[in-house]
Amino acid sequence: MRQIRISDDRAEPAAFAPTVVDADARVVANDWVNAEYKLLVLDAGPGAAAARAGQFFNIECPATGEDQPFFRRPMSTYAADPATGQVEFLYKVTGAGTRGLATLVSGGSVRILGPLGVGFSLPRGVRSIVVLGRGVGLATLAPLAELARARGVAVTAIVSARSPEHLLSVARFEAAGARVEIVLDSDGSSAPANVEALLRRLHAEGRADGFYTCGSNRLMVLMQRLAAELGVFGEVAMEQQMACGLGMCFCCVRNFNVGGETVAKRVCWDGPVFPLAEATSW
Amino acid sequence: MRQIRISDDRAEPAAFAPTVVDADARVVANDWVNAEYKLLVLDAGPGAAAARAGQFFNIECPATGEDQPFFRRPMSTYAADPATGQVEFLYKVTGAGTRGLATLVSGGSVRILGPLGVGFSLPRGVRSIVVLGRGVGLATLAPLAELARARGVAVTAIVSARSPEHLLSVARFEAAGARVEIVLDSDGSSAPANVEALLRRLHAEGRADGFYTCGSNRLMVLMQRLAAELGVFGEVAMEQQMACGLGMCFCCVRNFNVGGETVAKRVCWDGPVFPLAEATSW
Amino acid sequence: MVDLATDLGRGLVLANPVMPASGTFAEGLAKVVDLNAIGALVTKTITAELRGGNPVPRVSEVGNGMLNSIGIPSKGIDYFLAETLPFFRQFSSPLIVSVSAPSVEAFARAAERLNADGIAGIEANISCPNIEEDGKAFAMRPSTTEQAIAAMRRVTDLPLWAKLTPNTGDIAAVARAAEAAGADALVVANTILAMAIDIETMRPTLGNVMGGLSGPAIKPITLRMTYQCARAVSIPVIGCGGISTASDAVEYLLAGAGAVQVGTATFLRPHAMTEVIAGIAAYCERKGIARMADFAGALDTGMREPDVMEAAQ
Amino acid sequence: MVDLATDLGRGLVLANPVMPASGTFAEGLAKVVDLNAIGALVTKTITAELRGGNPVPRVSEVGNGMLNSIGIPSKGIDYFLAETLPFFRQFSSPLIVSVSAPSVEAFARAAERLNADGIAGIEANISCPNIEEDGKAFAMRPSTTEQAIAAMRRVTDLPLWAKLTPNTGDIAAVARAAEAAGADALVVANTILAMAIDIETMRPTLGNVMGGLSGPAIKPITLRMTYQCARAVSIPVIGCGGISTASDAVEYLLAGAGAVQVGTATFLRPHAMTEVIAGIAAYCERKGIARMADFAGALDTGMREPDVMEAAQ
Ligand SMILES: Cc1cc2nc3c(=O)[nH]c(=O)nc-3n(C[C@H](O)[C@H](O)[C@H](O)COP(=O)(O)OP(=O)(O)OC[C@H]3O[C@@H](n4cnc5c(N)ncnc54)[C@H](O)[C@@H]3O)c2cc1C
Ligand SMILES: Cc1cc2nc3c(=O)[nH]c(=O)nc-3n(C[C@H](O)[C@H](O)[C@H](O)COP(=O)(O)OP(=O)(O)OC[C@H]3O[C@@H](n4cnc5c(N)ncnc54)[C@H](O)[C@@H]3O)c2cc1C
Ligand SMILES: Cc1cc2nc3c(=O)[nH]c(=O)nc-3n(C[C@H](O)[C@H](O)[C@H](O)COP(=O)(O)O)c2cc1C
Ligand SMILES: Cc1cc2nc3c(=O)[nH]c(=O)nc-3n(C[C@H](O)[C@H](O)[C@H](O)COP(=O)(O)O)c2cc1C
Ligand code: FES
Ligand code: FES
Repeated sequence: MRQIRISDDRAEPAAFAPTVVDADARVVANDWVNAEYKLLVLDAGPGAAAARAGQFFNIECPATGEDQPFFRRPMSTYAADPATGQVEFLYKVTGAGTRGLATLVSGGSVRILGPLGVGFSLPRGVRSIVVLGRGVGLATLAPLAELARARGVAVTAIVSARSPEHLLSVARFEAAGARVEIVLDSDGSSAPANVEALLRRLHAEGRADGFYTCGSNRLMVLMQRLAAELGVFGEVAMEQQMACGLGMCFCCVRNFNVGGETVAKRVCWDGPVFPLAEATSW
Repeated sequence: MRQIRISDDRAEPAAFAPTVVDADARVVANDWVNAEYKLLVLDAGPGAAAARAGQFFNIECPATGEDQPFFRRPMSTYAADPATGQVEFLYKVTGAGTRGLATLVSGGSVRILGPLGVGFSLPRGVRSIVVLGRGVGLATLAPLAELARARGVAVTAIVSARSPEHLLSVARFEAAGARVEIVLDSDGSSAPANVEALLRRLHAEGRADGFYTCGSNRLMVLMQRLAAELGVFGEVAMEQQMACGLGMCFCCVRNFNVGGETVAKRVCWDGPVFPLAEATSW
Repeated sequence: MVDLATDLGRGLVLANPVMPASGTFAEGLAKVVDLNAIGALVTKTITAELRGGNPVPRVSEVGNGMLNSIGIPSKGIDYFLAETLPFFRQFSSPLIVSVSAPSVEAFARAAERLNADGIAGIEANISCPNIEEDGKAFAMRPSTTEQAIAAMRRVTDLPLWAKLTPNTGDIAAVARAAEAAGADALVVANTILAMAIDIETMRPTLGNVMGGLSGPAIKPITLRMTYQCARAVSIPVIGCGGISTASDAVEYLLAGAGAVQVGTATFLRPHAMTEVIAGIAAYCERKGIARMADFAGALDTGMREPDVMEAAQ
Repeated sequence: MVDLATDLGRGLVLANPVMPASGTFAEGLAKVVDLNAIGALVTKTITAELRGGNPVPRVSEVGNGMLNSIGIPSKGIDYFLAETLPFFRQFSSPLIVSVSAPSVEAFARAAERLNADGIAGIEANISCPNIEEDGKAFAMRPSTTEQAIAAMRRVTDLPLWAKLTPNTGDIAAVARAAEAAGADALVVANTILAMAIDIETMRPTLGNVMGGLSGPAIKPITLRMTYQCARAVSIPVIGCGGISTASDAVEYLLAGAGAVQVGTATFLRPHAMTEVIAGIAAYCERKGIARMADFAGALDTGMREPDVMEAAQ
């Protein structure tokens, strides 16, 4: 019979040091930023605040009389400051989970798990990037602008929205030193042809050797085509319904095109940031 | 084939008039009366406030973060005033349901169903009664004192408690014109022998031609024995776990001794008030 | 105006598809709810003979549901015909009598006695033990289901429903057996055998140790069974299990049910049935569903045949 | 100090009775929780061959539980031995490999290949379809259970556990068959086949239409099955289904389980297993339970034999 090890046998139990934090965070603020979005600021401690751009947290959303969200909800790190230990999330109040989140009040607490997943990369040769996003996707891209600034990389942020009232994160990008280009549905400037022209111009001006996007399939497809054509490095942050956020349940798979082959990858574990070239339309 | 009636066939649909109210009641107050008991005052409307002494309501207890009471909880009518439409409940905060009830705040609302069940009777020949209760049982007996007063029947209330701090409803009985006798565990006066002596004395003085009890098996057994020996009319209000409160689920049965035969009866439907002679020890 | 009338076979057309589940309804509800507004009335299961019930505690709360081990206390068919039936004849809604028996023979004898005025149909509660088959419930196996239903079919022209148990490995096979034996409709399903333990007292929470789980907790399971049965047979299926809201009921109608039964929810909210009726009507208005038959085929399973095998690891 | 060590047969003694349920645990948890503190580690089910999984959405929320139709995506045994096994060998907790196969023969071949260093036991996920028997899951019937387990038993000396499905009418009979075939322990149980429908889109919430229900909603059902199996066999039963807290775990231990598996709860609270371990220890202290064996016979069923027949009306 084989030798069977039991837990007590181990010689010297090295102290366990988690690299992902599972803890109650204190709510510093949870205020509306416009009619649909709220900004949640948490006192989460240095481990959580070490989150890098593109990483996310899996958040336990409070149950209310009406809503009993069973799963946690993944939320991109909108900001994380290791100095203060604060982590921020920008979220759109949509369904059971986010309605629950919206009930948090400052001084209260919320259970978070993170940082999770693989964030954005800024390869050495990339000197100026374009981030292109819409809605909640901007929450994911905003920290990338700051990361780029810290590395001396120039940023153009193309911020897309339905109309001026729906604009998000413009001040945030500006504060990070990004040049902001606003495109709107209301004046037609967000039309694919227009965004394509804008991207081509930026590339021609030498202001686009990295493409980053999140939040819109249409914009992802556009950027993917241009990146391939122009030979630009690119990444996309993907979403998929999640349960564990830790690569355990295999519910969050998407198909990716890896060298011509279709490969299913877990968005929470292999991503949420993927090479732009590998993404398939959703 | 038989003729089958469907709902649309009926000739003249008489307007439906419920005799049991299923409604949201407004919370007027929900305050602690001592360290363990709270008094819930509801604005419940005239239908509910028509509740008679010994009847009860089935109350939806709010879910909280910790407690998810699934069933409603039956609560005796502690007071009901058709003039104001107010109904009151006196409850001991014990488990999931009553902890939930305890979170109600004035101005809020709570779903109630009632009045339910068969209340106390005061047969014509009964001119002076003794009510004997302890703890939550006193909530059930208090309205009987007022009913008796309204009918010109004299009342002696024997109020039993662990110690003076645990006394409940004394003022209420006094206000209803009852003579109050206090018996306590702390000074030994609540001992069965002592209570028996007291009951015998009251009977000898002609102040006990009706015995009523609720809330203690020991006191019920004592009163039952004396009632049989002395030929005194008696009733007892029983408790049993309930789900529907309407005689539908058959979960609340107890065995009764009906003329020497053991008969299972539903406490919510056949009671909660039963002839004292029929009760069996619980 | 949405037409909620539903045809449950053998001439029985209900004004709307909502009725109580057996054992969760009795005379008392008439004090609270207008019973004429309910699609049909279904009695607590009765037996030919007098029966007591189980020891208390007979119910307990579990997360999002309840356990019960009421058993089938019954005052017998004579009492039912003399006392209970006249009460329900006051109401215009058709009365369905749930009946149970310990043998095939006894099921037939009981059904025969229910050929009485004011009884619109029979629901055979075959989730009860068959004393001739080692106490296994009839509805656990296709063969015993077929025997019980066929024996009743021979003696009654009334609409005859078979109420199936979820405590079986292949409910579609049982459903087909009931159909083959002449059932006019199926009720899917009864409670799921379950238990809970009070860790402080170290005792089961029910006096009978085990009991039936009902309420919202079982809905995904009984909904799945309703879907499987509706695909397996061509007689109407009446969905039952965890229905508390109109949304729950609509899930069942989309899964293929021709009507639904509301059980446990009535204990918590006595108006659950009338609220469900109103809510189904509102849903139909909103979705442009003009009549109950429009629910058939409305479910979009995405072209895929479900892969049942893979489904439950 | 409470001694939580539990003997699961064939020399496998765990330091404590808590482990993950297959498919709810993977390498990622090592970033959050000290895996050396867990009684045993159980892998996601692997198959000999490469397999994809089911279409998305693969999970959905239901009241007090979840549905999943992940399927069994697997990179195959070769990949497992080369990549996954070395990762888990870092930890002192015994590693149990969950394995599945489409035929009796294939089960045996797979078990043979798992005679590898660092593998402390095999959990046979026999809730999967048997292609030789019309796609019915092995664990739905005693006969096919017996065949699969016996074939594996012939080729391995490792502790061999049979993981049963709740989607069967008589789980005690299946349990006895697994014991007779040589299983060292039983895991009771897998997920319950279920479904949910989004009434707005009129589509099932899962891409695969049906899926397995897990989480608190199923606890009363799988606890009952654990109780039935523990009474039916004399090998250890490992309880599984809806365990989120130490109190849930203690219910299973009182029902006769020798150990428990925590599944869905780990998705919601990654520290669920370590919290359950601490909570069981605290309960034992409080109740004067000195060792795991003291749980045997602690359940007080009140002298009564449970009346299963009456139970689930
Ligand atoms: C990596 C990642 C990062 C995210 N970051 C943000 C963010 O910064 N801000 C934000 O507002 N939202 C973000 N989302 C989406 C977020 O997780 C919620 O799913 C979404 O806010 C709606 O949840 P709900 O509970 O309100 O809706 P519900 O309708 O209750 O959701 C039902 C189920 O569908 C899932 N779901 C619904 N929408 C999405 C979606 N777009 N992506 C994935 N699953 C979904 C939910 O998680 C839940 O399981 C992110 C998702 C992922 C995967
Ligand atoms: C007719 C009737 C009248 C009642 N009147 C009052 C009253 O005026 N004031 C008051 O405080 N309590 C009263 N009770 C008891 C009350 O219904 C609650 O059961 C009790 O307060 C404890 O409930 P809980 O939810 O806090 O406890 P939990 O521990 O959560 O109760 C668990 C389950 O056990 C049942 N249960 C627990 N204790 C009792 C009990 N003594 N009788 C019946 N079921 C019980 C609960 O209803 C529930 O189903 C009455 C009971 C009955 C049957
Ligand atoms: C207290 C109680 C008693 C029941 N009695 C019966 C019965 O006598 N006959 C029967 O066929 N089903 C009986 N049932 C089962 C219900 O009819 C129904 O099938 C089950 O509860 C599932 O529906 P629900 O979740 O809506 O309650 C009973 C259920 C409960 C909760
Ligand atoms: C997402 C998910 C994936 C699962 N995958 C498997 C699996 O691969 N093999 C297996 O035997 N059981 C699998 N199961 C079933 C669990 O191991 C467990 O039996 C079930 O979830 C009940 O336990 P719980 O309520 O604690 O989750 C899976 C369950 C879930 C939720
Ligand atoms: S969310 Fe569980 S594997 Fe990605
Ligand atoms: S509580 Fe349902 S019958 Fe009494």
